[in-house]
Amino acid sequence: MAIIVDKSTRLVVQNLTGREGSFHALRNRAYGTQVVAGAAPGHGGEDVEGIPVFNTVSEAVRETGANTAATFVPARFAADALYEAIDAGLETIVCITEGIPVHEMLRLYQYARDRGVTLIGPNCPGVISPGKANVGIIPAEIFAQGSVGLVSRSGTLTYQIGYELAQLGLGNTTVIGIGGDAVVGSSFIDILSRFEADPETEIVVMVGEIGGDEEERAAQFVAEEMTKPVFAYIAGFTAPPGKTMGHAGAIISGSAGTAQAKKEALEARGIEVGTTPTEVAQLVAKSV
Amino acid sequence: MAIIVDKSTRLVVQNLTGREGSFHALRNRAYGTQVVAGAAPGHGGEDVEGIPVFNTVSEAVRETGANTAATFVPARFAADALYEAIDAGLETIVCITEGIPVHEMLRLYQYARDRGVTLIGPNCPGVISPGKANVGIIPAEIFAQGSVGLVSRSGTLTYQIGYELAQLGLGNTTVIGIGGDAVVGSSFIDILSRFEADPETEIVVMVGEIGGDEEERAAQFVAEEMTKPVFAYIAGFTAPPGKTMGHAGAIISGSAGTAQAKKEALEARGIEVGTTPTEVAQLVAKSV
Amino acid sequence: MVSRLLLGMDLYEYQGKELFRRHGLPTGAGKLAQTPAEARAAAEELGAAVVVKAQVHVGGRGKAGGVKVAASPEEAEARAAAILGMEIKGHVVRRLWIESAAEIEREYYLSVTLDRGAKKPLFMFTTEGGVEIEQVAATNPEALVKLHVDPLEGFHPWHGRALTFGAGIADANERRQIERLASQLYEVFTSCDATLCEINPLVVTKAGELLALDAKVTVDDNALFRHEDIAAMRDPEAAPLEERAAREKGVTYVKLDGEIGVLGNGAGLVMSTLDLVALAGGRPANFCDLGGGGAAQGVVDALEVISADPQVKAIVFNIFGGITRCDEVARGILQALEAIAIAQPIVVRFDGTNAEEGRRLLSEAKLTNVYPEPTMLEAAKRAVELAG
Amino acid sequence: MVSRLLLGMDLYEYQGKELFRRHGLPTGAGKLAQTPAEARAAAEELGAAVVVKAQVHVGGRGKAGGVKVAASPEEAEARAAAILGMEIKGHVVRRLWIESAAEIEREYYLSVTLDRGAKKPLFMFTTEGGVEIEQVAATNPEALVKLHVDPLEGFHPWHGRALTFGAGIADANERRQIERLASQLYEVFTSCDATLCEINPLVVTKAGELLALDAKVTVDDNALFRHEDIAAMRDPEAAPLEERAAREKGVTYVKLDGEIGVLGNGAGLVMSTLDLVALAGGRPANFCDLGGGGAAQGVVDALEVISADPQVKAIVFNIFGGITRCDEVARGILQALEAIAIAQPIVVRFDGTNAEEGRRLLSEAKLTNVYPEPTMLEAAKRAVELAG
Repeated sequence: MAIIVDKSTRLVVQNLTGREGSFHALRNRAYGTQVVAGAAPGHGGEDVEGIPVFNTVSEAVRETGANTAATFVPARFAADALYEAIDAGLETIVCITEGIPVHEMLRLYQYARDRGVTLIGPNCPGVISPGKANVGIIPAEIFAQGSVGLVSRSGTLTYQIGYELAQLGLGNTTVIGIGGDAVVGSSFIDILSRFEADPETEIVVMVGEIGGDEEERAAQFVAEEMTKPVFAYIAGFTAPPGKTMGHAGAIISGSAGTAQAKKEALEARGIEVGTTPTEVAQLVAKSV
Repeated sequence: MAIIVDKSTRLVVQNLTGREGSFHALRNRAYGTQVVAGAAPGHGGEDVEGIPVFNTVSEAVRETGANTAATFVPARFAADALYEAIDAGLETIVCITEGIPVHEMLRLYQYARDRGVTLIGPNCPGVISPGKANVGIIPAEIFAQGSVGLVSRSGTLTYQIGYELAQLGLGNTTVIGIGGDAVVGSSFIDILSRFEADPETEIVVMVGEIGGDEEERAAQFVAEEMTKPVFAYIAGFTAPPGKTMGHAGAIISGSAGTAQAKKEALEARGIEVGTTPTEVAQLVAKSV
Repeated sequence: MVSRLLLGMDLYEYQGKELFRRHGLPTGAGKLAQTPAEARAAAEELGAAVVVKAQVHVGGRGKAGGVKVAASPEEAEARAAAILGMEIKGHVVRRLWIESAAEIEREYYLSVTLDRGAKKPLFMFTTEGGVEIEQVAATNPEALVKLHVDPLEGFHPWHGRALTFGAGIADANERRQIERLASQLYEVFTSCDATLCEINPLVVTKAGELLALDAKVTVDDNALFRHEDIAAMRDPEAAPLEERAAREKGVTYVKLDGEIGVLGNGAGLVMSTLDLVALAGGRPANFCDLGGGGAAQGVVDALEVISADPQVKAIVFNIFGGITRCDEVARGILQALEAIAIAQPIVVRFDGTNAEEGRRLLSEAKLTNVYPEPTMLEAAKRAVELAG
Repeated sequence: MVSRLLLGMDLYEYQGKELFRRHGLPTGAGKLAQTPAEARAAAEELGAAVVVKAQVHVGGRGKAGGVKVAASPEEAEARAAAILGMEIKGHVVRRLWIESAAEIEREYYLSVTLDRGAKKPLFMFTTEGGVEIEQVAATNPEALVKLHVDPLEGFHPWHGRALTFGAGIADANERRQIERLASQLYEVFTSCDATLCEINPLVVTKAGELLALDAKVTVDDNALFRHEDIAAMRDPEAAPLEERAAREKGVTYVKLDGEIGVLGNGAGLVMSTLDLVALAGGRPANFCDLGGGGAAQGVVDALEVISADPQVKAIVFNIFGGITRCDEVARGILQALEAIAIAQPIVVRFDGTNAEEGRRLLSEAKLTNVYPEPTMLEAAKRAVELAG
């Protein structure tokens, strides 16, 4: 058993008949994930290399006992697909799609929360529990099985850090890309609390970046609620301030949203922050 | 301690400065209810016989620690007042207002549920826990303290049955008018489960009427989940079928919604149904 | 508390279709006619064959002969003459909808209504149209797609797909039309504060176009304040004469078919009183709720309506005073007896707020046709006796 | 993943006001001018005194001299001549908004924005207008009313009251205006997919009328597909030249002020690469994310943009192959080197999918200015060295 996805995951892939959907569904299946169904309106009755396709998610759930969705639906249709997945009664939805309007996500976030559905993403690489299941587009070969939980707002940076850990002989319980958008279904805190409760996870690495105040909130959560050691890496110290949300942004979050502010918030709560991806992996290795 | 309202109730009356609001707020206070505040936009700073009035419910909560609202706001402004009360963080809202559009109630029902707020009504007489608190328009003098829980979709019929019980020397833990509208905040089942958990309630009387299938659902709940004896009265055996909701209505509920169908559903689950208000009181008296 | 008995305002087919059209739903071209001549003119204007359809607030008009095809304006006029004035389940036909005849390939059923149990809007859709929907539900439930919509989040494209795929619609073009139509129907449902929007049959024409061939819309009375246009659609002549008189006076009154007039305060108590009248062997003549206020004038108005019913042989008042004060009701009775000649005996049961004072007022007035009784059951029995 | 850095499309004041007006918000009469002559004509048409306002996507234009009152058309022309071409925080003024001058009694602040932490729209309102809102938040937080709106249920009248009563607005007429205005602002916010709608100052005129004197609106880039009208408001000239070139080629590129060109796949990895360049003592010249696909043509386009920057002395590729295949990136580099003359040395770090194959392709091409490195830190160091 691992968090979010594991051997009990029964996956339905939304837009399985699309190029991305079929490519990754087959990779996920090849890894050992139980990919039980696809959903694609108008493609019911077809199959993708033996994976049956249904017109609706509900039908896929009814016919195959799917409990988790991976969403590869194009941005302008993705919100609808997510509502469909939530209403179909899935426990977990991993949304890979990039470019969903943030107002759609505001409503979806609330809608999924109110129904107790775990939504990961959107604009995320997915979730892998090495040796158990891989849902999404994460290249599985990078990650080994182990006791380090890894949660990140970034895709390739997650791979980089997983790779650095592997170089040092460290594996992962679960690796979760929560997505880089302003509003995502699961925050650092949501995932950290799952790792805290997961008996197999001994250490957690969180990978943050500029923008928002999720890292600052997570720092407080770690200090107050977690017993397991947490290490962090933050990207974007030299990123341009770029366009932030006017004056209002900083007042809301009470944080400048800069990498420096996040680093300071984490360190003030006793969380070690690596300067480079390599360094954070070394910190973890040292603490084992 | 009693259910819904008791000595710990701190009441804010919405539209306290209105005729109905002030009349009943003062009666509720005279009964011993802690009426700590009123809310009425534009009347902040006033008081009604010593009860301070605030412009917003939030302010009333902040300043007086109110945890329960009684809503006497006219129908076309009532939905807004209920959202305000929910968002102000109250635990319990008793809505007396009659005539709120049912589509407003559909949304409010969901909204209150999602936030764990107990909404009683609308179009209800209120809630009284004799000897502890009275919130709403129930004439308190009818009811004595005792061990019978009473829940009803009707106002005056509740008084009638409470009166019959009192004639036989029986009092009540709490009397709840859940309201007669098609969509109300709390159903029979919600209240029955509270009574089941309430150590002071020994017997429950439910008073139903034609329309919907709440009584049928309650019958199943009583049979499957309750240990305490429940007696029922149903009004409307000779009521005209009137305008029901077309053909669609009966199919949805799987019930004709008639008094006869409800009586049969209750009796099939072993719940005794009195033929008259007097008879149901006698059934209770006999079982004590 | 009128809402418990009168769950909404029914619209005629042509009114429902007017709302449908405003939200883009496809309906046939048609015209309203109230005379055979108007029917002829309508048929001329529409051209080709038309259907002459009785406008009534009940189902089953087709079987009753209220819907007829007419191949020519002359035939339309003749059909209209035959249908106007016809009585269908107690409703007299006074309006006709003259509609261009559609070439029907298949008949479906689509509705969205209020599911009281789930507290959510509920869609129902089946390709087994043209029959009674209850029958589909009973004999072939898997052919009936039922789908709830979350009232906060509203209708999404996937709801449409759940309906069409759920019902096994194979043709993609047909699916698209139905999905759009369901979305528009939901818009009618929410934006018009409807409690029912039903299309039976929803037809597929030979050309493959979807068409709402009928429209059954019920609108929440409580929401009419924000829909002046819909409120104006009410046909005052559709209600029985007594109910119209009562409505004008603001009294909640439903005519029944018995001889005991019933008045009380609160819908539940009045319903219970009707039941007790029946238990005592009588038949209630009406449902009449004085409501929470119960001011004297309301009592006078209600008594005027009830006593005018020639079937009524006795009247029973059942008042459990709360907000309603019994003395105020007593004053209303006295005022009514002064103002109008009431032939029927009046049985009065008072309890609760100011019951003593109410009883005293009545007894001091020394009226010969007013009978106090101590309980509601005894009052019902006495009324039945007096009516006997 | 552009959304992480570019949180939306900023509108000019006059564009924001156009959206405001469509939703009924009160704004002053005004006209756009791009030359002094147009400013004069606008002032003539508007009559009386006007304000000449620089249209730029940054705050503080008033202090910078970008907002001036003009009592006459002649003065408006002169003011316009002075302001056009002015540089405000790096933004050159090329548009002016000529607006009738308002008689200001009081200045308030009202905004609705996206609270990322709470995942809800957030209103902020204060009567302490005319100053920087951060200052109010810092020095007088109780004067700042903050209020969340549930995104599913939307704006209700009580939200308006919470704002006005919360801020202590005493005048009932003023309260009503602000409450309506807040409701309309929320409509703009949701219906235009805005992430920020700010009115600073919101003024009360001497006549007691509320007026949005400024408008700052940012719209979610991801939602522009459903707002053609707003997408058309984008001013291509507002972005630096290189970014415009990159945008035309579909490359996510942000110009910075250093000498090391950076390319990578994934926003997080690129940001991390920038940080490593800085740690190695260099300064990044840009942020450039090849995205998830990383097809050869994208690499060519990006290299074209980056190598054209005269500040760039060396370029570093940091690719962690996943969906992106390193061999494909290598092919892009080879194509680019064939097609365009690239003077700068290119340091390449490949890991992940097909990294071996990518490295092999590059080494077989025997290029003199391509330098493979095994880790991202070493790649960053090497690029800084080569730029030195």
